[in-house]
Parts: sequence; C-alpha cells; structure tokens
Amino acid sequence: MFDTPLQRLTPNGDLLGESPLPLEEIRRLYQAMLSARVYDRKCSVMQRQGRLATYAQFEGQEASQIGAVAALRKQDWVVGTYRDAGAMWFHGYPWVNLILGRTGDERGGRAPDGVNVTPPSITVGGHMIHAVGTAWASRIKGDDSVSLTLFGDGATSEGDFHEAMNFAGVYKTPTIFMCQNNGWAISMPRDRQTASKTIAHKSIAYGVAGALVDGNDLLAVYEVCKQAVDRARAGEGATLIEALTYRMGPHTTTDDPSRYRTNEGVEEWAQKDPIERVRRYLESEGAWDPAWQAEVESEESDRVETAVSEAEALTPWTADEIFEGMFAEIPPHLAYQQSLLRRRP
Amino acid sequence: MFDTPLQRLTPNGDLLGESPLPLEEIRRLYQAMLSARVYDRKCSVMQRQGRLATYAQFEGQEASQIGAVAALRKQDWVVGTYRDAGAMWFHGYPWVNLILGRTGDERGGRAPDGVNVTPPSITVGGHMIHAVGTAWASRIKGDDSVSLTLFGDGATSEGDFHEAMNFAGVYKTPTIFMCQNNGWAISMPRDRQTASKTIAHKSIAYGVAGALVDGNDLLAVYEVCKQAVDRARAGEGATLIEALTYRMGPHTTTDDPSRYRTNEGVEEWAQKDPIERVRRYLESEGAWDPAWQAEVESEESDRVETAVSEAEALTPWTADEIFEGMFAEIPPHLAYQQSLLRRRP
Amino acid sequence: MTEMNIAQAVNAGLATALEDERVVLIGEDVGTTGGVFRVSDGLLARFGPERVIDTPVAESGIVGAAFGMAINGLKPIVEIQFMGFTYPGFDQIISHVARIRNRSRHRFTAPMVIRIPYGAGIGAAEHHSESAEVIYAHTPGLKVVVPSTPYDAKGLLLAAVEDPDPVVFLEPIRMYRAIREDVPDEPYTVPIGVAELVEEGDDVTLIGYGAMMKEIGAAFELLTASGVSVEVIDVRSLVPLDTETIIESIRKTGRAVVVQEAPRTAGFGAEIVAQIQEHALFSLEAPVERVTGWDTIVPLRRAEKHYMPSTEDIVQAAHRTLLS
Amino acid sequence: MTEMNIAQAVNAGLATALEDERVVLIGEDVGTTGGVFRVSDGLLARFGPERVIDTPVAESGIVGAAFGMAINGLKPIVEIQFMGFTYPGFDQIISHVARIRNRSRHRFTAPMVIRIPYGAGIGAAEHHSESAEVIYAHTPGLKVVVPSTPYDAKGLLLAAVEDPDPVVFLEPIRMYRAIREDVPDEPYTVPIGVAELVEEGDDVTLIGYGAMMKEIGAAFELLTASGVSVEVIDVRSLVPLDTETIIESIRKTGRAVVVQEAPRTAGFGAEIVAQIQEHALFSLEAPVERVTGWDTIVPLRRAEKHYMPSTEDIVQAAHRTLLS
Ligand SMILES: Cc1ncc(C[n+]2csc(CCOP(=O)(O)OP(=O)(O)O)c2C)c(N)n1
Ligand SMILES: Cc1ncc(C[n+]2csc(CCOP(=O)(O)OP(=O)(O)O)c2C)c(N)n1
Ligand SMILES: [Mg+2]
Ligand SMILES: [Mg+2]
Repeated sequence: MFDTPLQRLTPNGDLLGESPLPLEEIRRLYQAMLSARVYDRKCSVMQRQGRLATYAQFEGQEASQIGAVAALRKQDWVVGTYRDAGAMWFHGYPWVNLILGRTGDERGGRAPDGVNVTPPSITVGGHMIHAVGTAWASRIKGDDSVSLTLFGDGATSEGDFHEAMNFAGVYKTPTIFMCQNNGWAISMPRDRQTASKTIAHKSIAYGVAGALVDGNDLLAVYEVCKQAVDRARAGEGATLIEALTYRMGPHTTTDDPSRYRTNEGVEEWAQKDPIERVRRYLESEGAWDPAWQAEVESEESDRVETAVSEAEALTPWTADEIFEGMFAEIPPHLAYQQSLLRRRP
Repeated sequence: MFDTPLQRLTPNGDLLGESPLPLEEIRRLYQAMLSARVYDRKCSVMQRQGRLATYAQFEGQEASQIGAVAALRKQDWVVGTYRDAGAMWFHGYPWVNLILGRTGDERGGRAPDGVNVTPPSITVGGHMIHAVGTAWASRIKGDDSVSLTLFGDGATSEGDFHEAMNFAGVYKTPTIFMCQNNGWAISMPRDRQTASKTIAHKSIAYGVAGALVDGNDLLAVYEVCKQAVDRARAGEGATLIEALTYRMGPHTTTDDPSRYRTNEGVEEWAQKDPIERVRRYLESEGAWDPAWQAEVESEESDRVETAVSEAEALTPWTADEIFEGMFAEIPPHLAYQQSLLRRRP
Repeated sequence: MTEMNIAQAVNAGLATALEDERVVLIGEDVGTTGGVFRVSDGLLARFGPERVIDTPVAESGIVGAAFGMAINGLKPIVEIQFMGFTYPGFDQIISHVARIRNRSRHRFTAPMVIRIPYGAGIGAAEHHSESAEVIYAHTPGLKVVVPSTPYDAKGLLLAAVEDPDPVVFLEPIRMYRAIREDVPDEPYTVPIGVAELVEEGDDVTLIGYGAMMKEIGAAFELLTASGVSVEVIDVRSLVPLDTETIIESIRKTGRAVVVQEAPRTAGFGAEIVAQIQEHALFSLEAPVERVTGWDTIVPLRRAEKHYMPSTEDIVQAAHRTLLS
Repeated sequence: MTEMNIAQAVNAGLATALEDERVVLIGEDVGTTGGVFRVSDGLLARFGPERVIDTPVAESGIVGAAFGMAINGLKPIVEIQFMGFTYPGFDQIISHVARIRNRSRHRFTAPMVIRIPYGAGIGAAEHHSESAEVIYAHTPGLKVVVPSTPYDAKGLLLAAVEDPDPVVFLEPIRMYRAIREDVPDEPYTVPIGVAELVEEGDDVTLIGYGAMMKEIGAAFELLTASGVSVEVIDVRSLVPLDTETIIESIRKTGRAVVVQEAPRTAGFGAEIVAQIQEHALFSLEAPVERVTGWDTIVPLRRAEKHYMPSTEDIVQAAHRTLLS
C-alpha cells in the first residue's frame, strides 16, 4: 500500500496513461501555476526590499496547490497555511489581499464575499479541524460543499492533525486533507518528523481513504483530488492525500537553509519542476509557444505590481481601527481603552 | 494485519499452543488477579457507603493489567490512569495509597521510594507521553528500564496520544503502549470513537510495532507484553498493544450505564471472564482447589480492610499542609497566604 | 414560570436555543447520557443526533470542529465536561475562536458558546475543581459570563447564543442543584455586560460571581444581622465587565470585599481591585479586601474545605474594611 | 567578562547548564539551526544530538516528553519557539508540570525550565507577538521569571536550571539583540523572587519587566530631565513576586506606574496594583496608573505601534500621578 506515488506526467512531460483533463483545461492550469510562481518570486524580492514582512515561498509546490483547487467548485472551502497562497488565490482570494497580509495589514485577511477561503493559518496544525467543521456544517445545512485543507509534513505531528483526521473518519465529513510533504519542517527533515513509512499511511489510523501522489505532477494531483472531492460530495467521507513535493526555497525569508541542508535536494528536485513538466507536455501537444509564455508572465507580473501598489497605497490603520475587529460592536471596556489611546500625543 | 487477537487460553480454559509461563507463575498471577478483584469490588462497596469519593471499577480488565505488569522488572515504569489500580498495585504501589487517593487525600499519590509508578492520570490522554519521557531518560542515563503506559480506547482520540506515539516512533523510546480497549469511553462505544479498523492499526501511522491481543487472556497478554518489553529493552523501540476487553461495571460510581447500553455486552463478556478462565486452566492442571481460592480471597479481603483502616485513620491535612506540596520550599507569597488562612476562625 | 435549579435552567435554555436550526450542541457524552451532569438530558431524543452530537474524547477537536461549523453559518454550543479538560482545547479557543473576526476583518465570525462547568466544592478528583476563568477573561476576543441563579443561567445562555461573538459560559458546578427559583418558560435574555445589584447597602460592598455568590449571600445575612449595611454585586459578566455599577457602589460605600474562588495571584479579583483603585481611589476608606482561593492545587476531598473561600472569610474581611 | 546581548547570554547560560549531564535541551529546530533566534547556536555540535534534541512539530509532545524525563531524573530545558505556540502544550504545563510535586507529595518532581521567547515589537505575524505571561503566573506550581538584561538573562537561567521546581523562563524577543553588557564568563545565579531596584528616586515608581524595561528606561531619562525624581523597579520574577521591594518603594514615593505589554484586562499589572493597594493604600497620593497593551490581538506590522506601550505613555502616566 502506498508504495509508489501516482504519476501522470513524467518529469520529461511524457503522459502516462490517460490525461484526466482536456488540453484547454491543462493550459488554463499551466497559466495559473505560472502566475503563482511570478507572484511567489516577486514577493521574495519585495521582502528583500523591505516592502513585505517575512515571506514563505512555495516555489516547487505549484502543482500541488493548483491541481488540488482545480478539483473544487466555487462554493467549496479552502483552509490553508502561510505557504498556500497559490491555492488560496486560485480559489478566488485576490493577490492584493495576500500581499496586504504580507505587508502586515489585517485587512488582507478578509476574503471577498462568496469566496470561502479562510485567512492563512500561522500556527501549525490547528486549522485542519476547521475544515472538518466547515464540511460538517455544509452537510448539516444540506448544501453539498466540500472542504479542502492544505498543510505540511510537519503539521502531521501536531495533536490537532490527529483529532481532525479522527473526527473526519468518525463523522465521514466531506473533507479533503492535502498534505504537501515538501521534505522539511523548517530544519526537520521528513524522516525525522515521523517514523511512519509514508504520511499517506496515517490514513489507516482513522479509517479514512488515503492516497500518495507525485506532488509535482499537476495531472496526477488533479486526478487524485478530483476522486477525493467526488467521494466527499457523494457522502463517502474524507481522504488524506500525501503529495510528494519539495520546498525549493528557504522556510521563510528569515531562514538560512544552508545551516541544515545541502543544495543536492534542491538540484534534484529542480529536475522535477512542476511547471516545466507541463510546459514540455503542452509543447509536445503543440499547445505551448514562447510568446504565450512571455505574455502570461508579463501580464501576471503587472497584475502583481498593481496589487502591490494597491496594497501599499492603503493608509495603515489608525489607532482607533485596531479595536474594531474584536467584536461585532465595541464593548465598553474597549471603548474606554480607545479613549486612553486617544490621549496619546 | 491485526485480524484476530492473539489467544492462548480459551474462555473455557483450554490452552492454545504453548504456555508462555510455567504453572507456578500462572498461579502467582492468578492470585494477583483475584486480589485485584477483591480490592476493586470492596472499593465499589465502600464508595456506596460514602467512605470513598467517586470510584472507577476495573472489573473485567484484570488480565490486561496483571499480565502486562508481569512482563516488567522492578525498575521499570508504570504510567497509568484512574482505572489502572490493578496494574499500579502489582508493580508495587500499595493498596493503602490507592485507597487514600480514593478517600480524597493527596498522600495517596506518593509511591514508595524505588517504586516507579506515577499517580493515576485523571485527565485522559496526557500521561502517555510521560512514558515516552521516562523511557527516553532511562536511555539517556544508560539504564535499561522500560516504561509501560496504560490507557483506554477513548484516550486514543486525544491529540496527546498521537504526539506520544509519534515521538516514540521517531526516537525509538523503550515504551510499551498498552491500550485496554474496554469497549466504552463513558457513553461512547468504541466504534464511534474512531473509524480505524482496530486500535492496533494505529501503530502503522507511527512506524511502531503493533499487536492485537485478547485482553481477557492472561497468558496472551503476558506473551505480547513480554515480547514488547524485550524489544524495547533491546533498543528496538516501542509497541502499541490493543487488548480487547470490557468494562463490566459503570464508568465510575456516578455513572448509570443503563442510559447508554443494554446488559447484553456485559453478559456476553461475563462468559469470557479473565479470572475464571485461568481458574479452569489451573484446575485442569490440578493446580487449583476451592480451599486455596477461599484463603486467597479472605486474606486479600483482610489486607484491603487493613489498608482502608490505615487510610481512614490518617488525620486529614491541616490547613497549613495544603501549601506544602507546591514547591520544594514554601515561597513568600504562599507563606503570606498561609498567614491569611491561619487567621480563619 | 417553572421552578427549577440551574442545571434545569440551562437545560431549558439549551432546548430553546436548539429550536433555531443553526444551533448544534456538541461535546463528550452530551447526547445519549445527557451529559455527566444531565444538563442536556432529553435533548438528543428531541433534536436528533445531527444536532446533539456525542464526540470522541478530544477537546481540541470539539472546539475546532465547532469553530469550523461557526464560520460556515452554524451556531454551535460546545460543552467541555469540566474546566480542567479545557486545557487541551485551549489553543483552539485562544488562537482561533477568539481571533477569527479580527483576522478576517469580520468576514468570518465565530458566534459560538463554550459551556464549561467549573469550580470546586463537591469533593471531586483533581482537574474537576478548576476555576481558571481569568485565562479566558484575559484573552482578547472572548466574552465571559457566569450565572449564579437559575434565572440568569437561562437568560445569559440565550444571550450568549444570540451574541454574534464567542462567549465562554461558565456553570458553577456546586450551584447546579443548590438553589431553585421560578424561571419563565418563554425565551428571554439577560444582557451580557451588566452586573446585578443584588442588595443595596451603605457600609461595604461585596463583589463576586458564580458559586461565590452563595457564600456572599450567607455573609450578607450575617453582616446584616450584626447591623452592617451591605451592598452586594453579582458581576455575572467578567468580560465585558460592568465597571460602572461597581464604581458607583464603591463611591457610596467606600469599602469593598472582592471574592473569587480561583487561586489568588492574578485572578480576576485583581482586575476588579485594579479598576476600583483606578476610578475610585479617593473614595476608599480601607483597602479593598480580596477573599480568594490559594495558589495551590485545589485539595482533594478531605482537605478541600481549607481551600474554599468561606462565608466566615467574607464576614471577617468585611469587618476588616470597617476597622479603618 | 564578555560583552554580550541577551541572546548570547542565554546561549552562554545554556552551555553552562549543559555541562551538567542531567540537562538536555529540547525543542523545534534547537539543534541543527541553533533555534529560530540562534539562541542555541553551537550547542548541538558541542553536546551532541542526545542532549540537544530537535523535535517534530508538537508542543504538547515536547513538554510532555520533557516532563517524563524530569520525573525520571533529568533536568530538561524546553524551548517553545514563540509564546503563541505554547497553547497546544498548555495542558501539559498546567495539568502535569505544575502539579506533579503536589500530586505525588514530593515523590516525583519536575525540575525543568520552559524557555519561551515572547512579546511584540518586531513586526511579526500573528501568534509571534504574544504576552500571555499572566496565564503562567496564575497557575499554581510554576515559577515565572523574565530577564531584561544580558546579566540577568544568564543568571536567572542558571537559577532556573538549579531550581528544584519548574520555571517558566520568558525571553523578550525585542530585547534579544537590543542591548549589550558585560557578563561574567563563570557560572552565577540571579535569585528567583528578587526584584531589582534599578534606579532610586522619590517622586514616582515605575514598575515593569521584560521588554517594557526599555521603555521604562527611556521614560526615566525624560522624567529625570524634566526634574522628576524617579524610582525604577524591574520585577524580574513574577512568581514569586518581590512584594516587599515594591511596597517599600510605594511607601516612599506614594505614586506608581505599572507597565505591562500584555492586554490590559486581568494582566499581571492588575496583580501588582492589587497588592499595592492591599499593603500601601494609605501611602498612595494618586491612583496607580496602568500602562498596558490593549484587549486586542496585537496588530500586524503596519499598525503594531498603536498597540505597544510607549515611552511617552509612561511619561504621561507618571505626570498624571504627579497631578494629585
Ligand atoms: C503551533 C506551532 N508550532 C510551531 C510553529 C513554528 N513553525 C512555523 S512553520 C513550522 C514548520 C512547519 O512545517 P510543515 O508543516 O512541513 O510546513 P512547511 O513550512 O514545510 O510548508 C514551524 C515549526 C508554528 N507556526 N506553530
Ligand atoms: C482531557 C479529559 N477529557 C475528558 C475527561 C472526562 N473523562 C473521564 S474518563 C473518560 C472516558 C475515557 O475513556 P477510555 O479512555 O476508554 O478509558 P476508560 O474510562 O474506558 O477506562 C472521559 C471522557 C477527562 N478525564 N480528561
Ligand atoms: Mg514541510
Ligand atoms: Mg474505554
């Protein structure tokens, strides 16, 4: 069980078996991956320029994130982490929100109405159970939304992962647990994180379906997630998916990976790049040309620039505003504290 | 995997395969099970008489507890719960301590020097990781003690179970996880506690050895635990053992099981009683007679009576003494509070 | 009107709340057995297992799942069996429940109630006697209420369910069956953030909440009998605290005893004292007295009485304030 | 003597502590990377992976395993990466670490140190800015210390390691590299439970701890320059609190400002105020002022400054006390 990860596209872009998606859709997802990478790299640069607070790159994980969200419908929920900007954005969370958050502004946390994407979880592990709750509520309310939660290999060590998986198993909630095993939890390599053979094996402990997939393979990720989503929507319960991928960059912009890993892993995984792989496939199908690529990249770059300018143009909160997010109405003790704050010079 | 629990003695007392223990030792363990049952029943009675606070009976689980501890050496650790009095006692924790605790007196929590038995865990789930720590410390200190932790089926749902198992897997600590699956966690039946096929299956999630055993079969429990202890002592890491048993009584003396279960389960399991089973076996081997049984029961009954009298004879704490357990030395703020308390009329 | 005790009043409140389809009750043993205190007795039969949910033993999971339900449109009422078992679920409360409104700038909210039986006095085992209310009171984003009467229990519960924000609802175990009073059969709310002036008097103000109101009531009787004119305030709501009612009283009496069952150091009583001296220092004729539990683990049954603030402690403290 | 900052002083203290074979250091990323703040830099190389232990991401597991080690004869030093990540491990601290001595009547003890970087001021993401010290201060069975200087950092750490009981050791993130001073190379301890009288003065007492000592120091300068005679107390140890030093000072100055970065309601400042009014009410010439963070989530980078108590706030508060 869980011996080899599902693969549909080899690193060379060769299709194995049947494609789960039509070519046009693959082009659309390719474009999304490209966009995500443009965003991701721009953010790293901006962080170095001091325009963003700490930033957590997701380069290398684009297929896991875009492929997973591609299996969802608009009304479904996405509950992810600080490293899941690609997934959040592809489900409708605007770049400008993500960037706002990264400049250090709470307003970034507000998804547009109708977009069921929670703010990125900063603490590790606590958010997965929320996707059990949202999925459960959907069922109680009688709508057929499912909930996708994204998390890392490290997060599986937290007790909350266990409680979330166990609840999902007992109550058969329509939840898809998407573990992006990117090899590292800050400095902790996957094989020191748990002695479990794979993370997919952990599904057994909860009587929940499990799957192991090449996380750098857009088509395989999509296929596995689509099956999980269909099962969930049909009332057959949750699935734990382990997507094997790699964190190409540092943990965050404050991290120095040279303290704990050599470049070997990075070089090895560069050969398995999730974007290049699809590009080769598209090219072999005559569905890719450099001009299109350049156009997408430059358009996306502009879009991100615009988002950054928008975010930066927003006047920071006034002192008064920091009290406004706490309750529906400001209670007397906060009003009093506001008055104390106002007398500051 | 984990399809049928290991059995060595059928409910009729027929031996399957080879006995892991010589007859004399089985007689000794039989006697211990009897003693435990005498204690357990006496406590229930005393609780009804108002002489003990809430009491959690373990009737039906004697083989799981005595069999497990029988596999230990004196210097090993036992880390159990409110329902593990049998195991604690058999590892050297005096009845008088257990009873003191149940009368509502902290002094019951003090194991004699050299007896490595922690006070019973009242909160569910938190103690298992302690047995990872004690085992780990033994290894760091270079002694070859192992640690046995006992817990219930319900406890496996807590996040702390997960973190304990995962640490045990990663660090290969010499820890034996003994889950007494007694079918219930207060009103929650095992099949609503987790969708895992068995609890033993959960070992897979941690890369830890697992075993499923008939928890009402003294010999099988001993055999499985002995193997686990030997592996642990040899540096081969932890084992998760699921012992299938049944809680014959209420959850505690304040519980009313008729609210959530019929008597069927109790009657069914009465046929598989762990003590009667060994009795039949011993009888068939000519190693049991009613006079011996009566003697053991009455001696033990006296011993428990004496323990009760001792416990009750102890003067309750003075007001002053409640401050004395907090720190090695009473710090000024507690001394101040003591002075406030002293001015009480 | 029906005469009932606090357990029954909470039960009645829960039944009323569950009439709203968005409300679910979730916790360990809340269904089949009706809860370890029988507070949810009969609700499973009436509202079904989809709305009255028995869970595995996993407090973080319970709070976290309820939180997920809340952000997706439901109004969960969580029961944690005893306050000592909230700690494993504490991260969910502090890191998620209390923060989602701010984190998402009102896009997602957690209109949920977390019911926690709390307090000592019944000779229970360790962890069954906790009074850790100050932890919640100190956590921004939570409201914290504590009824001490059947009427308030039902009314505050329904106010908590109505509230658009998370409310920690503390149920004093020792009081569950200690008093009975007439409670309206209709739905009604007791507003959160409003203290109750239980007795009016001129010489000294006794301030408390939860199970301590019983000791305060007894102290009131004794003090009154000895000729002292005593004002009594049941705080009822720790957050938001009704500072005004307290300060007004101190301005009148100039003396106060603040009673809390929790350990002394940095308990909620300290906050009340701090606010009194902030707003009414020059009205004080004597130091405000704190009558509290000690900075010890609540002792087990045989010595528990040494821990509990008693009527006599309160009477003595009141007399001390009257000395200066 | 070597000039060092707080991060280096803690590092030096850890290295000294690890000379004792019973001491282990355990936490996320404490080994290979030397901790996210590099506070344990070099210790893995020096003491090996059995004594400097990188762990999975599991705070409850870390505290619980260390606790198990402690009752079996070791003296673990736990690092939790940020205070916001202690909550998942909170149950272990409150239910086990703080209680085992009482529960086992001294048979088992938990001589361990729980190191927690805490506090805001570096523009970090949510959960990286917490000041939840009062939760520990309110928990019976724990000692709680907070150094604000390199000298105290090393000395208090070594005192905490020596202490036979569990000590929560809070490291003010904002101060890690903010100041440098000479620190003895030899082992030494700063006693737990003793406040430091940093400055002597007659008009008003400024009281604080941790990162707030920096603001207090700046306020001291400004106030002194404007002719006010200011006394400054660095509490250093929340539990046990050095009440005597505080009360003595108030008896002299009659005025005080208590500063805490944590949210206002029921923060540790309230306890200090409560004790002042208990023991020195009639010495007070003015209400004790509390300068605190607000009952909000610490805002993210762009608005964080609105949360943080500032030098100016303290100066103003001091002036207010001088008005009456
Ligand atoms: C409860 C908690 N503990 C610790 C941290 C510090 N921390 C941030 S990310 C991280 C590693 C997470 O690894 P993984 O889950 O694999 O996700 P990745 O960063 O690789 O995407 C840690 C330990 C945290 N944010 N929250
Ligand atoms: C953290 C915590 N949550 C809840 C409880 C209340 N409680 C006491 S025993 C119990 C059920 C435990 O079931 P199981 O682990 O199967 O053990 P058993 O009682 O069957 O021996 C519960 C929920 C508790 N003591 N601690
Ligand atoms: Mg990772
Ligand atoms: Mg059980």
